[in-house]
Amino acid sequence: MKAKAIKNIFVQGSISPELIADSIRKHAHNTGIGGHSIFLGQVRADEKPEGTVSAIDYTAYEDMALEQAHQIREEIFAKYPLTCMHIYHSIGLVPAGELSLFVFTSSVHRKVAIDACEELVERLKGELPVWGREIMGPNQYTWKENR
Amino acid sequence: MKAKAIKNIFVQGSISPELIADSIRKHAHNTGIGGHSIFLGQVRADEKPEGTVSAIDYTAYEDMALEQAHQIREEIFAKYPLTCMHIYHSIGLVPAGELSLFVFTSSVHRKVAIDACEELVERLKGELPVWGREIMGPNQYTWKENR
Amino acid sequence: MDGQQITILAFGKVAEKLGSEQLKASGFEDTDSLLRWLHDRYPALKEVDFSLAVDRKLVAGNTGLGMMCEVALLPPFSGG
Amino acid sequence: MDGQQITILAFGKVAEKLGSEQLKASGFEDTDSLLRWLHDRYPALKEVDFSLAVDRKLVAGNTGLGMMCEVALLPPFSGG
Repeated sequence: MKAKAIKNIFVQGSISPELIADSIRKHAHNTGIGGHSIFLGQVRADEKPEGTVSAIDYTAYEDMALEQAHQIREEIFAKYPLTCMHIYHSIGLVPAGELSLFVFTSSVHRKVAIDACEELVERLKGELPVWGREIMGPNQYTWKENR
Repeated sequence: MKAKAIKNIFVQGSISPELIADSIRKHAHNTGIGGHSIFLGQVRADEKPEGTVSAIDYTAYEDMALEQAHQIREEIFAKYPLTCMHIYHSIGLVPAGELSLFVFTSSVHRKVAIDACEELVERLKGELPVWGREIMGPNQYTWKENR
Repeated sequence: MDGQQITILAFGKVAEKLGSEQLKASGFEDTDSLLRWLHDRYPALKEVDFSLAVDRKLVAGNTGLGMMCEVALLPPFSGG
Repeated sequence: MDGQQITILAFGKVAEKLGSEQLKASGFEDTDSLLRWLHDRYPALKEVDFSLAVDRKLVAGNTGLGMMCEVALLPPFSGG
């Protein structure tokens, strides 16, 4: 038995709308797909006591994060009859208003794609060893906390 | 009280990945958004007794569909604290593998965007007077039925 | 109902059965009487399932028709 | 545990408290003894909440350490 290769999920800096369009476009040849569900995480310019967030600087324990993402991917594929699944997460600096997470599921039927995407987003948020440092100014930052 | 203008939702032919990228890009200035949820409907090349579906030809009772979409939009906005909501549906011919529906919700928090998008898709599928004719060949077609 | 103008719109499979997407009619007080007339004139209508909208609102059960109105015959929706 | 090589990786807030993202250590049979040593040497660690991973797997409770291993100190995740 050959183990599946571990895919990279990390993108340096923000995720561009072009990457998303390209990813969507690549699925046109797969004419068995009936529905795609996409989640995008965008960096908010939150007001904090230390100032307004201008960017988030993401760091990760990359080796572990890729192993975790691989494990989550396998479990979601086992649970839902998906045609495709794609995960992209930013590493490094992402300015407010730009995208840091892109999760994409496709299936014959819409409900499967939608349910799998939602579960995938929740699991990635909870289980990937990734940390966001919210930058307010040259020497001002706080460590982001997921709710 | 001024009633909100009714927005057009119809796009001639298939919805392009570029339109989706542009729509995403336009939200970068809205730095209060934390999550976007997107659903895309893609035309399947289903195998039918009459042949393989090569395209769907969509027709609509446009005036009623726009009023319905407006009503649904208002109700979803009243129920969920959304920042933005966009709906695009194809009219006319959409080849298999191309996109016929694009639903896009944005909110401060991911859960709201995801839940609203899912409900919006279900309502649009059930309540818009739109019909798909599945084309198999020059003189072969069947009327699509939503499950 | 002198001078009444009913525009009947048909879509999808219903338009096929009717052989037309638009008809004009007058002299009908309500949707039940209009439907009886349509069924008499277009027996193929029996073969299709459809709902009715009056002035772009779905109606359930018999519904009164005004002097100027738009009645639509809507087969099951299949958008998306 | 002669010749043991433990690589300790620290991330986020924990790396800040430690003043370092990577340390080497040896001579620890399990995570409890390693943690006692870390807390003695870096008292500021008490101020942060973190989990442990051994060889890229989260561990709960005391866990044995092999001859070559990677122990990571992970503050609460905040990706996405």
